[in-house]
Amino acid sequence: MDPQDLEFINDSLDRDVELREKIKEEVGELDRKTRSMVGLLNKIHSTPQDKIPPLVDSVRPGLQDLQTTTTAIYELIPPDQFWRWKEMWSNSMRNAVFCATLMEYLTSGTLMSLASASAALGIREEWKNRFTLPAEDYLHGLITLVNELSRLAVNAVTLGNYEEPIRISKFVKDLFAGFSMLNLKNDTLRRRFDSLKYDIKKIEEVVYDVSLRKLAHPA
Amino acid sequence: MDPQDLEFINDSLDRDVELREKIKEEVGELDRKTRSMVGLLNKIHSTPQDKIPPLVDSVRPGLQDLQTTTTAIYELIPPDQFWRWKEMWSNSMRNAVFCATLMEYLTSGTLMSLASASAALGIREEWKNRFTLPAEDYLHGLITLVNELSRLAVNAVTLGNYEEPIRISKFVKDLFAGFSMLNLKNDTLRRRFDSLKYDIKKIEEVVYDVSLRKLAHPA
Amino acid sequence: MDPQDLEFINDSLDRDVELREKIKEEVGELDRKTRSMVGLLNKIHSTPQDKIPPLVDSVRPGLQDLQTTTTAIYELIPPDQFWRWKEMWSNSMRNAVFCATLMEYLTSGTLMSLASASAALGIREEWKNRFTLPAEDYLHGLITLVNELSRLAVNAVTLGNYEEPIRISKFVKDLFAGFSMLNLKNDTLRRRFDSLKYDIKKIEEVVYDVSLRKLAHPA
Amino acid sequence: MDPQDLEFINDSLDRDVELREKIKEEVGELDRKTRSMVGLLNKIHSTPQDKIPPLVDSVRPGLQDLQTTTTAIYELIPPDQFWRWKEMWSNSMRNAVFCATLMEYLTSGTLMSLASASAALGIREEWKNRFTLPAEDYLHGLITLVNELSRLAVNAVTLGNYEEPIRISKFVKDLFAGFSMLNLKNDTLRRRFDSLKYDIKKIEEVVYDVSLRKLAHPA
Amino acid sequence: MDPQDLEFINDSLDRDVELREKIKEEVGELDRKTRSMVGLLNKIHSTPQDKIPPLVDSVRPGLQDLQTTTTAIYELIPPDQFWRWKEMWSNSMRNAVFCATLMEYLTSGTLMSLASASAALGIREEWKNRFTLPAEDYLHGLITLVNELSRLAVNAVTLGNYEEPIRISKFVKDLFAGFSMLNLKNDTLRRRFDSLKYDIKKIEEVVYDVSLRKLAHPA
Amino acid sequence: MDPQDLEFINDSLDRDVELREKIKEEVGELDRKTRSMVGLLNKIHSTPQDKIPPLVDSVRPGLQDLQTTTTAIYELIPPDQFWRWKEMWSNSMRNAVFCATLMEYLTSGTLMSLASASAALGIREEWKNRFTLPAEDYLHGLITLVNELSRLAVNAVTLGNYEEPIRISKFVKDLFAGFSMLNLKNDTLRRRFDSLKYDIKKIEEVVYDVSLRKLAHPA
Amino acid sequence: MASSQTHSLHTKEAVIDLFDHFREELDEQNDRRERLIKSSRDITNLSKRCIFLLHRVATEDTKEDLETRALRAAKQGWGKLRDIQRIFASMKCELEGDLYWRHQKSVSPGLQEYIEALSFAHYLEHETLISYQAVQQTLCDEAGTPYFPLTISDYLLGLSDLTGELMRYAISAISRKGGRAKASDICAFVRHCKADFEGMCPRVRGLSKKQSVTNQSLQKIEDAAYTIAVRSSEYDLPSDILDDIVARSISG
Amino acid sequence: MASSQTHSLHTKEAVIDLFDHFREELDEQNDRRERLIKSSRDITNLSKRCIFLLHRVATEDTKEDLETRALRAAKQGWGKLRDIQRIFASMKCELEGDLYWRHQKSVSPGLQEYIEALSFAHYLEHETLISYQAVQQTLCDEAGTPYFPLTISDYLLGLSDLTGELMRYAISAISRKGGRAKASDICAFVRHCKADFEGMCPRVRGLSKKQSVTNQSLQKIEDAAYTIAVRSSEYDLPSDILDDIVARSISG
Ligand SMILES: [Mn+2]
Ligand SMILES: [Mn+2]
Repeated sequence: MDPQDLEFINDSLDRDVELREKIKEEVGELDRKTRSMVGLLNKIHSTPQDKIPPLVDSVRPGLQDLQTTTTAIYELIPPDQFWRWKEMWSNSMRNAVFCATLMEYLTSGTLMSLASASAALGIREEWKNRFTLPAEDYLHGLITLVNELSRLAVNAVTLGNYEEPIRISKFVKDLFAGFSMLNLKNDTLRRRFDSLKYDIKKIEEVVYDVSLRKLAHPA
Repeated sequence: MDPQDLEFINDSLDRDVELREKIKEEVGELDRKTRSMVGLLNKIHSTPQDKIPPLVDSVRPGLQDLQTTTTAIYELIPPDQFWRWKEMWSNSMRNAVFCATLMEYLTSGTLMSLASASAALGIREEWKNRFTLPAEDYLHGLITLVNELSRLAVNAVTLGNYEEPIRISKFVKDLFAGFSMLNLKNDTLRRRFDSLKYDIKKIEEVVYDVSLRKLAHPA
Repeated sequence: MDPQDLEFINDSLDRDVELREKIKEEVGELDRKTRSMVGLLNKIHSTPQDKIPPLVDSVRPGLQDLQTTTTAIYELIPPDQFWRWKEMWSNSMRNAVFCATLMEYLTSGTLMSLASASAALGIREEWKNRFTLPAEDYLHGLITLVNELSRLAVNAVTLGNYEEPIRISKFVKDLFAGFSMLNLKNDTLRRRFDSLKYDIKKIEEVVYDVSLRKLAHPA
Repeated sequence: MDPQDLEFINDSLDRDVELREKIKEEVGELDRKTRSMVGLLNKIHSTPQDKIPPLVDSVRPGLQDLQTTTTAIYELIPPDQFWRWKEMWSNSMRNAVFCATLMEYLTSGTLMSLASASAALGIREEWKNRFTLPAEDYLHGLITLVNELSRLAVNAVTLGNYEEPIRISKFVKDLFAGFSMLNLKNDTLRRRFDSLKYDIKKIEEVVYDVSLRKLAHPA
Repeated sequence: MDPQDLEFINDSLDRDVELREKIKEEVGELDRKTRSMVGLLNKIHSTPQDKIPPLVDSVRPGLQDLQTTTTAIYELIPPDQFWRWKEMWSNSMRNAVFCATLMEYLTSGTLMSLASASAALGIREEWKNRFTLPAEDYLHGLITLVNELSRLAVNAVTLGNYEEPIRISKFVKDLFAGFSMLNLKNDTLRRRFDSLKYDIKKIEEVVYDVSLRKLAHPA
Repeated sequence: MDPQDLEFINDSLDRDVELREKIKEEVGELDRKTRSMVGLLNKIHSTPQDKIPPLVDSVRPGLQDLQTTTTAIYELIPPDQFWRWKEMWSNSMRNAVFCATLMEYLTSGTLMSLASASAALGIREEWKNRFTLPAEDYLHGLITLVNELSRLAVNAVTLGNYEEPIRISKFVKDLFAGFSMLNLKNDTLRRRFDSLKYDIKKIEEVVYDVSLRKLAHPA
Repeated sequence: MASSQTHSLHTKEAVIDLFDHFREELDEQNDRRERLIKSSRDITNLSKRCIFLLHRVATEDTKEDLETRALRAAKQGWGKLRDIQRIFASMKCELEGDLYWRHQKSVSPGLQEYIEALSFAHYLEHETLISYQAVQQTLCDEAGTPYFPLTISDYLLGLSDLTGELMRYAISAISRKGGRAKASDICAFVRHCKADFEGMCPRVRGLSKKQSVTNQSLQKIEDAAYTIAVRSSEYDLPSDILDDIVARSISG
Repeated sequence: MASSQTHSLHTKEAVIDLFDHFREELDEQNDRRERLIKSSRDITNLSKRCIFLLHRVATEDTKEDLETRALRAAKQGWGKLRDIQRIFASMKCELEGDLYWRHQKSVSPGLQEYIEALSFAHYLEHETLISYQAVQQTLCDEAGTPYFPLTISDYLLGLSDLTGELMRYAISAISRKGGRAKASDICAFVRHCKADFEGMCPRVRGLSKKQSVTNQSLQKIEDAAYTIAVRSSEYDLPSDILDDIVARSISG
């Protein structure tokens, strides 16, 4: 083999290995941070309605803190290689989207848009090609959100909050209607989306239980 | 879901689906072309030495013709999305590298460098970020080359050409020594590289048979 | 291989590939159309009883429109080759059957027969061997119908319609008796039939809740 | 081969074979004993609350009897070879941990610590290096415990005990919160831990059913 | 979960993760070193007999250098945990044994014993329980040696050295007879040992070729 | 289950387990004995022709000694259950057949029939249904014999015995004609029969070498 | 031939003779195996249909109570099962002596499916687990000679599949009158089966995989029993009276 | 019935009627499928035996040359193949019209094995690849009407297996007189097959897996041809004469 060629190839293989190691480390960090936020947010299932705002507030610093790590990853990725490495952090980013959108729902009862979610995770417009939030990952995060809300509907009732399931039902139905208009491929995303109907059914059953017993009155 | 957001997401999903379809078509074309070259080159195993040059010449137009397809793919790929789509054509490109390097070996007895291979396949320096030949695919092509040369060593002897195995042995050993210096990960490439030792053993046995019977004399 | 034979075979294979492409396109169309009907019909869960007829009426044109696509597929399929290609559209047709039979139930409260369903989807008697509705797909559609009705039983009560669950209960029990007549293999249909028992159980629970609360006043 | 070396190697291979046979026998014994305890404890699902203490008491001798077998294994293991052989009994020990911790829960409603579980299985502090209970196996046992408790929540209600699910819910949530703080690798343990959320969801739904109907009141 | 217990478990899990990382690094080092020795020794197949001694001498420093890494690993391993971690470096150690025993064969024509091999790799008697060379790994190394010698028999003849195959034949037959007396389990080692007969057959065929043509005379 | 039934079943299962253990022990014995014979017979490859008879004689006691073990197994097997357990010793019996037929070939140059082989292994006609030698195992033994003879043809020449390959060639060709009579399933026997063709080819090559060099002087 | 079998073979013809004999034997065994596989497939199919028949009749929507329907189902099932027994009878001569164990793997799949159907019919009639002896008796000729020895393993693996069918039966029956009591009987019955089989797992290959299916079935029955318990807990009336109220409110 | 089929169903009886009809249809299809699978198994077995017969006769150790033996093998093979064709004939009525495509998966395995045997016999007789039309013709009644349409896929997958049998034939024949020329013919033939099939791989499911087996077979033949070339390279005599010398030295 031509020595120059060999050196060039060897350098490029070495650089990739090293880069992978570095990204791995940052992704580990990202993972730790999102896991910890998920852990805190898990408390919504046993928190009375009036204690929810302080709970969300306690998670906010964690969300802001993500920016350090997303920035670190952005700085590692060579221009134009976003798609080469993104599989490494997709999962963590989906969990981060879940956290951000759940916090938004708990605060304002509304759906956080893709652009706002990107911003909330500290991703800047001008980073694209090196670090961005693809629509696919945003949608995965939303599906996790619905999974969690169906659980919340159940637990809210246990805590005596009979209005929450009705609010959740409305929110989730709107979201589902939006999703239904997307042209999804036959992949994980479609399969997860198809499974949403079980969450919706569960929420409907809670609303049924509550309204049958006249505990709350769906509009 | 916010209608604007929905439209944006839907557009981006649709564009991806469409792009995938178009790339798929061109990759089909690429596949057909490389398969046909491989088919023609397969004749080396039953072609006497003096008919090899015209055989290689007959394949050359096919090689040049690849450029139309690589250009077509290049034009389809959005800037910076090379790594997103490259899996779709990796296999075909590896076969193309195999053809180009085999033709070079048959013509000059030398190893075609990564840069020359890129050029031979019609890939331009300035395309990078949209279409390039990564070292990994070049190396895969070379391993296929060694697989084929071990078979050629055997068939050359059957055709009465006792010098070829010795030439092949030297070429392959140099190549193997080069490969050995690379820092390969524990992936397909390493596994394929490790399997090269069977090819080398086979070639050595052919050289042994030939030299034991004084049919040819390794330098 | 004799060159003439080779050409013959290559031509046949090309024709099959081309046919598959064309069918795929039409099936994509069929899929889009049924998905959109399913989306509209999904509104029954939040629609008060008296608004159901106009809702069903709004879906009817979509159902009639299916005929264009089923005709297009019929025209593509060579005589006697229905079973060769049907896997490609089974799923869409099952959804279409679901829509048609749900609309019938909502309108007349009765079960649409296989023959009526075929007719509703624009399939003609004289097409058989090229395009028909096999019992298996009709049965799959019916199971989807029961899945949906068990959800409707719940939501109807939420909307204050206490008669619907009782009507659904009778309808579904008859259907279950029919399904019990079949000897099924260990396939999807069997698994879905098993799941149907849970839908019936759910409907029974709603009927139980409603009757014990004396909310329903049977004639 | 040097005869002395040969003899040394042969002896060491033979000793390993023999040792493996002996351990296997004791592990068979351990397996039989834990299976029989699991079998008895399985009756909790059909035993009314007031009959639980005698049931647990009837299992206690079995638990104490384990000590004979753990001692036998301890005596077989050469100093420092604990990690060489432990795979052979991991499974049985995890089941034993499950039994011990379930019995503790049924008796005192509390979580048995790693140290207490070791003691309950007859393992002595001074055995370490030859026989100990690694944290990993203790955690596996706890996950099995949660799986079982989610089933118990359901069956307790069937038996008319509406308070049990609430007790279980609290116990499991504490346990889950503890687990969440551990830094688990991506292995079987993490996968089993991740699946706990289904058990928790199930328990929450039971608590929901019970509290919706005012059958019991979560604190 | 009891906080103290939790802390204890967490510490132990963390320590394991950290230790694994450190060992991994040293094993990477070990791997690089043995690979490089294997690469150098690979030249025996094209080296004339009289140039073998200097070739072996050039590898010797590499062998001595292993000691730094084996010592580093030894120092990492907690007392009594040898068997817990040894899978991580078994492969590298087998390759190292192969190098050492091949060098011994090339130098003295004799088989290096297990004790000498341990010593050659820098392993000290007093390390046992933390780092040792188990018989199994030594035997794996010997099998790799035979694989290599069958290749050497072929290549020696190509290089005009007709006596080498006869020497190899004798050496390998003695080794095989020794192996035959071991009581191997039905595992990888037995499978690899069973495959030795192909190497022996190959060597016998080379000896046959050479003696048929009166190029050398087996004793 | 009725307690009496339960006891009956548990007893039968225990008896089977116990029987299996006992058979396993005897099969271990059988295995040791045949391995040792195979080890001794392995020396034919380096034994001059005139020393073959004493070598064979030295193995004969081992062969006779097999009878103790075959009798022991026979006595363990319940009537008609031969096929239930035979997998446990098939391998050993095939090796035993190989030894017996090789000894017969070395002594008389002829093929030992199935009946004679059975007798030689101490199997009695009246044992059938409890212990017999099925055709399949006899055939496997013969294929191992051919594998060994092709090796012997090579080594005999090395030892200066130029007649042996010709004798082997005739013997093996007859055997091949016999095997060709069989209709085999796609099983191990088929695969091994395919491999037998390569042994024959190898033997033919030796015969070719020997006759063309006029080393053999046929009567 | 005789001589070629008991001595060493000196001529090519003798070798050919010997192998000719092997060919006949191998071909015969292979043909027999094929016949047995075909019969086993037939038995599997008929057994599956028998199981559907049992479900069909036992859950029919008639005015009778569950017991009456179960007995009628069992009675009809026995007819089908006798057809299957006739196939086993026809296989007798292919499975005599040591032939049974030689071909056991070809017979097992059908046999286990038959045991599943048989034990389901037996349960519907007697509400007990059919005994090993009773199963073997259905596989005997008039003189009581078994067509072939029933293995404990086939018996247990066949029974293990029964729990899945019982789960289906319980779920279908549960919303009928008397179905709750039935579901709770089945729940206890399956719980016992699971407990009985547990200790046999290490000694019967394939049983522990089936146990996990049994476990799933059991949980499905438990969940169903739970739903009913929760549902009726809100009312202070006995379940019979509740059932009547519901029946009246629907039947209108 | 007719009315229940074309209108909505207002009564339980009408629903039951409809499903009764479905049951008949499903049972009928299932029974047919079982019959076809059994026939397919029979065909597979007979085809395998036919292939063994072809090998046996073609490599018999007689004084004749390879061609004579190959022709005799083919002739005997045709007899066996006609037996198989009779089974196909008997399946005709089960595969009429759209039934063929409905049950294609049950028929394919036997059909491909038959094509393997048929093409082997054809090769022995003609040394060419049997054409698609010729295969279809063997599956027609006397009037030339096909029993069912032969798919290109079954044709190619059957042929692809032929290369393995040719490899076995070449290896067995190679040490006979004239065997080297035969091996070299087969080598060229298989090389052509491989090249012809290559371009079809992306369009025929399962073909590329079989191509890799073909590739292995081809390398085995190449290796055998190589050994012979190397072996005779040491002598300056034409191979016929070398063969004679060897024959004389052995035959003694
Ligand atoms: Mn079943
Ligand atoms: Mn074949």
